[in-house]
Amino acid sequence: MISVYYFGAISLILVGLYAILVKKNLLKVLIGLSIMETGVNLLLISVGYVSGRSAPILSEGIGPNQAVDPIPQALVLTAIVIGVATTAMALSVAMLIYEKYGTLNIEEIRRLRG
Amino acid sequence: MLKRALAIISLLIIGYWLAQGLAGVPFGEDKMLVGQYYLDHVKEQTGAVNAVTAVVVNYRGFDTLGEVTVLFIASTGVGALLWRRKKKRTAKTEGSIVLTTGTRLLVPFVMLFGAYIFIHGHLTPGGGFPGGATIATAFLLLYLAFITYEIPHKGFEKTEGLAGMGYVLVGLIGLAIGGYFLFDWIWQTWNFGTENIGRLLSGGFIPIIYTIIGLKVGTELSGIIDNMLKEEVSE
Amino acid sequence: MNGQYAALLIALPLISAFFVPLLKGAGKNAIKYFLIAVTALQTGIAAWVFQWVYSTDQPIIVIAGGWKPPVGINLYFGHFAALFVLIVAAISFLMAIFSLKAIEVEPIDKYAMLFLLLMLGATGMIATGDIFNLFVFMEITAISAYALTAYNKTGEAAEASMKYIVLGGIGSSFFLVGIALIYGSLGTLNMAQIAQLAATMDPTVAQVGLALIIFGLAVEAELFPLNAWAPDAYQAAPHPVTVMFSAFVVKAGLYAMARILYLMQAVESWGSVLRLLVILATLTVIVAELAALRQRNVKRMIAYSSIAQIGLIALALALGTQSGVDAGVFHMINHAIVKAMLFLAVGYVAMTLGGADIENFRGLGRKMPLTAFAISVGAIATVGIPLFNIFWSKIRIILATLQVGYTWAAALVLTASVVEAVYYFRLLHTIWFEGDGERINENIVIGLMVLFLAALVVVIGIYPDYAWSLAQKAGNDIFNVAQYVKNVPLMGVGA
Amino acid sequence: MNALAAIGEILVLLGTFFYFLSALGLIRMPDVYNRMQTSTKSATLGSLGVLVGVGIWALGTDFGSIPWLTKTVVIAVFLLLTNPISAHALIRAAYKSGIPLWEGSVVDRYREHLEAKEKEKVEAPEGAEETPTEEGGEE
Amino acid sequence: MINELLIILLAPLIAGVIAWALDIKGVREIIGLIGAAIPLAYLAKLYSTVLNEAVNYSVTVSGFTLQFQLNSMSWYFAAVASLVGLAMAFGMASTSKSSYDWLFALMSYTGVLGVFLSQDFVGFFLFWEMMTFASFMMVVRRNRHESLKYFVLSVVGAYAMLIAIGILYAKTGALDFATIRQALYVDSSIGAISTAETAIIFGLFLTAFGVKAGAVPLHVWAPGAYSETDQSYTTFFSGALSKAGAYGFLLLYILMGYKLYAALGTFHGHLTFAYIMAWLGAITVVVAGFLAVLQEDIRKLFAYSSVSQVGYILLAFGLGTSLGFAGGLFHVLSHAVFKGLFWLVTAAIILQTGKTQFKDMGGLAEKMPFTFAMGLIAVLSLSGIPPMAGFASKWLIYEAAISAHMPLVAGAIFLGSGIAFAYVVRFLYAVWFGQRPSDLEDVKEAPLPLLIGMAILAIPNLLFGVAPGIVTEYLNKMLGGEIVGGDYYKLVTPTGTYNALLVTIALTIGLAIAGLVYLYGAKVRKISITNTYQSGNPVTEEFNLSIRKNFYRPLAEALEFWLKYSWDRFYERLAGIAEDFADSLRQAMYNGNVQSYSWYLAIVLLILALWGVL
Amino acid sequence: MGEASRISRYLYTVIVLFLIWLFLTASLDPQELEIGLLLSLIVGAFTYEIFTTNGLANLSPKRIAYAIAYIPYFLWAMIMANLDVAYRVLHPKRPINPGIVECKTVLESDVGKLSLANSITLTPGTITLDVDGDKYFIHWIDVKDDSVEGASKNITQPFEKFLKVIFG
Amino acid sequence: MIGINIYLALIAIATLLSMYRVFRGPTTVDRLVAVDIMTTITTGLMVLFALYYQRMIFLDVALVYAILAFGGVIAFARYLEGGL
Ligand code: NA
Ligand code: NA
Repeated sequence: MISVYYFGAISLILVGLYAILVKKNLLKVLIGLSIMETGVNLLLISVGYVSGRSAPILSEGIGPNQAVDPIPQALVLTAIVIGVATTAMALSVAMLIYEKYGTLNIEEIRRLRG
Repeated sequence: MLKRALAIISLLIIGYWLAQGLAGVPFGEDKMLVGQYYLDHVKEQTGAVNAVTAVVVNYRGFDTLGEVTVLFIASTGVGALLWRRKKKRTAKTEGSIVLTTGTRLLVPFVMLFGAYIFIHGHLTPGGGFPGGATIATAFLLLYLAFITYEIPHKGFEKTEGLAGMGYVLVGLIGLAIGGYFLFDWIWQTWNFGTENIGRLLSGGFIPIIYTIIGLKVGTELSGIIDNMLKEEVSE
Repeated sequence: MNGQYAALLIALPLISAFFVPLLKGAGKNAIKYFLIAVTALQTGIAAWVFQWVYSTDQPIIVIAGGWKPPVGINLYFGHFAALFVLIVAAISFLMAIFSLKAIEVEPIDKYAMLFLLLMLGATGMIATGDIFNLFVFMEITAISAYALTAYNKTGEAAEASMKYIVLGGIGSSFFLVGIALIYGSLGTLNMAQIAQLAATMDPTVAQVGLALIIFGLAVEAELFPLNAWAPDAYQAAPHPVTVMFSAFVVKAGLYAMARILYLMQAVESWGSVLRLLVILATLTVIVAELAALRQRNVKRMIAYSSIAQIGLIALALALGTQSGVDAGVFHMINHAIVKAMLFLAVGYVAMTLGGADIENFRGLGRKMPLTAFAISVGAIATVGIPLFNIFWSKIRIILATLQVGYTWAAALVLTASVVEAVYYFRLLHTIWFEGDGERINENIVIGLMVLFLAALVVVIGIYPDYAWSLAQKAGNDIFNVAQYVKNVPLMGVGA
Repeated sequence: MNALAAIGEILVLLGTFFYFLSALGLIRMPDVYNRMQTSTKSATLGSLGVLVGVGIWALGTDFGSIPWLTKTVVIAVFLLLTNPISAHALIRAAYKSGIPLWEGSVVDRYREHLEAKEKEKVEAPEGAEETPTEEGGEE
Repeated sequence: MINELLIILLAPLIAGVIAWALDIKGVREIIGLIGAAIPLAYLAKLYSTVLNEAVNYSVTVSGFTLQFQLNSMSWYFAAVASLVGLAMAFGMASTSKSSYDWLFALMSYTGVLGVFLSQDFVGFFLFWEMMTFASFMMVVRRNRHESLKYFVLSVVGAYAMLIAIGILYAKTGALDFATIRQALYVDSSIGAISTAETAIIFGLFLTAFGVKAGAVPLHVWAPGAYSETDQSYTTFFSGALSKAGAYGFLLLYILMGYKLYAALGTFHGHLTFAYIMAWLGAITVVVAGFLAVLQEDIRKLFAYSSVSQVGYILLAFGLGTSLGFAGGLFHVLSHAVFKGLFWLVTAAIILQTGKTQFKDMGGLAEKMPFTFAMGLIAVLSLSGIPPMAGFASKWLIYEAAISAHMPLVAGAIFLGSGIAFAYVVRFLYAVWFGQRPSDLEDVKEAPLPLLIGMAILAIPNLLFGVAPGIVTEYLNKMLGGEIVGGDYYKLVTPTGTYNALLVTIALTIGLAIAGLVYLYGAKVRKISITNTYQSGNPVTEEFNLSIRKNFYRPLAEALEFWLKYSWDRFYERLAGIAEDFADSLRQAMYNGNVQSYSWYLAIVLLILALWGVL
Repeated sequence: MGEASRISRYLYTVIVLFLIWLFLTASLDPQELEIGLLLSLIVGAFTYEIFTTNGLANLSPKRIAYAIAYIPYFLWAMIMANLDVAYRVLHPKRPINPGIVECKTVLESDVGKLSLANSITLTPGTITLDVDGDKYFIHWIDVKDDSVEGASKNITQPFEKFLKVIFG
Repeated sequence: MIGINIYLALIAIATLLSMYRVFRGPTTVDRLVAVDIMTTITTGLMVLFALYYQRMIFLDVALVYAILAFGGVIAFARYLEGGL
């Protein structure tokens, strides 16, 4: 049995990928990408979780053996920022595309091919 | 339809595969190796109470420098792509007095809170990125409420650059003083704040770096917002 | 200076990129010359590191923050990294000069920043000794590449960038899942320690993790069919950027793939991963060559050709033998030089004659003889004619492939190379024996650059020994994992 | 001590109940305007209950301290200020993006006001405000 | 001291580069000539040495040890090549005005020498590629279509060879001939390399060498390539470069003879692999011969003729007997000198008249007497008329075929000779005799360098024709046995004897009589250009046959059922299909839709998943 | 009402921010206080211009007293609002009679208008849809009187007596 | 922590109901309203978690979340009325 967190994370990844694979609207595809990233982040966090332990901030009576793994959390912070950056790039590219092509339908955005 | 069905089937198989892999990494078990080392040593080695922060800024400072860079790239990239010879905001409706006044009241608080977050990064969850994002939210609110509002671009761009340089410089000072790039000279060489663990003035260069990051992220995200909200106008 | 100063290779591009906003008022040219100065300095530092590593035969381990690995992140300037960081810097330097002429689209300051950060990203990817840090540098590379791809702000540029983003995004997400699996299983992110502990991993986790990481990197490394973004991006990106893509961005991805692959050789399913990669690499070569065959846009054609060569490198790296890796690294060096020259020359033609369509190349031999000469040298070298550098690496790759018993792969790859010969032949014929035209004054600086690269091609072709010895050392750096693990001063956490 | 905890817990219970109510309103009401009517208020009050409840409750525990209360109060005040602003912005967005009132609605003074304004601006058409269309919302 | 082999190898290339870089008229020709002469000079100097001990040179390049050796066999091939190379250089001094030509002609010269001298596969392949590339560059300048054909087939051949080399390397761990030979010899009794693998290696080498030698059906590049370049260069191209293919076949025997025998066994008492070679040769002789007959272009004719003649060499080697080797090796020499001579003559004709079609020529014997004389020698030698070198070698091959009990193959030789006669006769008449078209009245004799080049090749035709024993004696030493008996003038084989001196004397007397008849006999009758023959058909515009036009059209019609199947068209259709496939693939794969591309990623993930799950 | 002096506005902003800081940290650690004051001074310098027009005048005891008195009054109204909501949501027949009405306000300051709008939104059955000058357009879930005067009496006036004093 | 399960259940139901509205629509504003409610509820949930895990520091997270959510909702709302 896999944990509900893993399940949720994988589901998010798959939902995101599903959006990328079937949605025609570029923005929806990009949203799919973000959902996927979210799922991955959730997965990372879940991997570092230790049952019965608290956030790795060693105050309020939490000692080194009562905290969960700090590394995945640090990684996720980085991953989130990277995700934000990617999304920002993607959105501005989408704006550029809309300006030039007048559409966000990915089936019509294919001047480069072959 | 067929495509959707195929997608679902494929994704289910992929999902099953991932789950199978994850089954080997049981949820909730203590699998720490390096992580435990951090927990055991974080306080005396970095002066931070928040182990995540210590990991982010100290142990894995390289990642964070990269992370800062990534955001910088995004801001630069958005700026490059949406660059037009002349740009203006073209919003049609001004926010109502409710929104504008609410924004006036909220902005100082939000900014202060952003500063609170990055200055307390070594003690509480948070740090430069959420702090910066909070500060950027203040500017976002200004943009949303006032259709003529614009950030002071030149100042912001320079702040961005200076903050970035500041981070690298802090790292280079570490290289000069301690012999390693991104070496925490404040904590490890100067021993500044060693008696203060758990209080604000501790954590070595973490607050400095988080302040830098906070300013940088705040200005960057604001810049991105500015770029995205404006449109080209013909000269 | 002590070896820790190799960290400047990361610090310099960063601080310079951050400095550019302060330079904004100084004007376009100031920024371009600043770019040249920084890349020159970077080349100098890289040369120093290269000299250090190759003269002492010891890697430089940069320990960030003074935290010994695996507690901290280390950079590993071994023979491979020292060599390729130098290549990255040198090509960037040349492209900074090229940008002087090639980049007119505003905003130049942003271009300069992205340019520097692209260089930084590739440098970091090659140098890092930490698998998550690799992800970060990969994203630095990728995101600056997204931005640079769209830099020209045409519809095509935006389209290409969008494709790159979507595919790159999927790739990096799954790469991260792979990292999560490996971290979850081993509790460490340090590459050397991962190599040390790989054998203890749960086989299923190892298999899935390795497969996902390879999958993610294969998108950046342009393996078929994960490379569909590449031709578009190559075609649409500003010319100097295309050169950088082909010369080192993709190489960084390939290297990362090879590095992780060999680090994890203790993993049970390693052999099947290799086999899978051999298949993908072979397909990459075949499809790319076929796709290039009737290409009307020369830049795109060379992009496909570049992908095919990448496939060849990937094939070599996936053989799992020392000779394969050596040959692959050798081909990386050669391909970097040749493709830099080709894209540079083709870019220059496209700039001068208003496009990279094959029509513009008619009579090029008369119009721009120097550039035409460079393209010819590049084409001939790519095809693998003796006295040109690629001959040596190509033959090594084929021999290594056959040595392992992948006769079918070698045969298919060579069959595809016949196709390559055909389209390059057509290009050369178009350039030299078709059409007519007046002589155009060629830019002297660009001329010197292509001549320099052409000279390198021929020098290595005639005297390959030095380059080969470099490649061998660099290849050994990747292949000899035990040595790698020994070199990294692991402080013994957990292990 | 325990009295504080008890008061806090009751407040939390009330708060979560209002959360539930708020969401129920989201389901039950016929159109977006009426959904907002029910959900915004309940969610805000619910938050008030939960936040202040937690703050008071914490004071009644062994780990709790004054900062718990002050912080929760800051958050509560923040929500108290921002939630109605959000609601206002949303309902305005609903109206301006052309979502019609529920068919059972009895009066629309705002439309009259906008139309009057429109008439004033006939001589300066480029500054005209967008008028909502008669058609329903998107989808 | 610089090794002599290095000088032999690199002199042409360096001279070519210098000539190309200087590009001064006059200077480049002199440098080119010097560069072409140096190998011959050094080979001559080393002649006595190599029969006793081999001269070695080795160099490590890029981690590969390249070994070169001048032994009796490589000396022989190298000597033939450099003889032709020198003639080519003289010819080019007249016909070529371009430093480009000099560079690549001399580069291919180096390539050929390198192929012959290499004692390891890396060097062999390297020089093989260089030779191919340089010759390709000679063709591409003049004709895109033909050069492409040549190029593609060459690349196919080269890559086939590369794979074969690679397999050998994988199996034996070595790249040098000596080790490989030893390893394969040992393996012929162990059988670690399976029959299938051996057959694959053999097939790949056969393809590689077959392309270069122009064996049917890999010959399709040759007519075009030989025609579409500087004709002086074709001297070398056809005279020396094609021999690299023949050399390769010999190499096959040397390196893997035992292994091939052990793996593939015998067929009707012959070595199976040799049998294949022999038949390949025989078919080439006949098919290319027929095609040569049907050509209307002088260059095409000799191109097909070259292909046909190299077929003899293959055939001879395929006999698998030492007499066969001797005959084949002799034919290497004689074909080089007579076909080289032919091409120089052709070069002279084209240079002076600007014509290439038989229909535009005629009566040139008076205008270009020396060239005509040279052409006559070539004709005699090629059609195997004593006392020319061509006769000696063909006679040996014929004898070898008979004694090897391969009468069908011998029949092919016989048939081939008849065909050859048919086309050289046409050359003789259509070009030299008959009525001269009016625009050829001002034609002058070929320039001096070209004439020197012809002389260089004509002399060996006569010399080795009259004294074939010079060659056979060397060959005996080389092959290590008294294979062909006799003395300088007399060749003795188990089944026959040929006394060249006697024949020469008889022939001289006969010629003297004929000369007398010619001088004192009937007046020469001028043949009208309209003197056509109809083979029973009515004269029409289309059906208007003369020696200069469609002379062998009836033959073509007779062979029509066969001519409609053309390897050329077959390959072209294949290429067309491949290109169309490439197009469809490109359009389908890279269809521009990012969603499709995302699907590719998903599919790879799916494959990974299935591979992991199953 | 004219603008207060810059210094007054700045000081007012800093004071408010520092108070918030105290609430956020709830700590009397001098390190926190020092940094908090510093940050308040900095943030205040950047934001006082948009934050306030009245400056320190806002801190008059009368205003503060009214503000404090307003809190229970408003809370009570809000709780009533929610009971009303509960009734409507839970009632099976969903008893609603919605519409948009117009009200007029006597308030002049922006903050006052905001407070009124928010108060309206959070209390029974009403949401402020737009404010234009002194006109409030309000979505009312149970329209009892659709005239301007009637609506104002029902909706805005109950709050105005407090808000008029607090914000002017 | 007597009734923690009750609170969580109530919050869970509320979240699910809001989710329904997010997916169901029908208008974009409907979805957005539902999202707004969800963010408010989530803020409360975070505060509850802080109590549950006895970590005051989580309260800061809740406030950051509330601020970002507010910004996001306003941005969407303004977008929908054409105010960007
Ligand atoms: Na809210
Ligand atoms: Na209300």
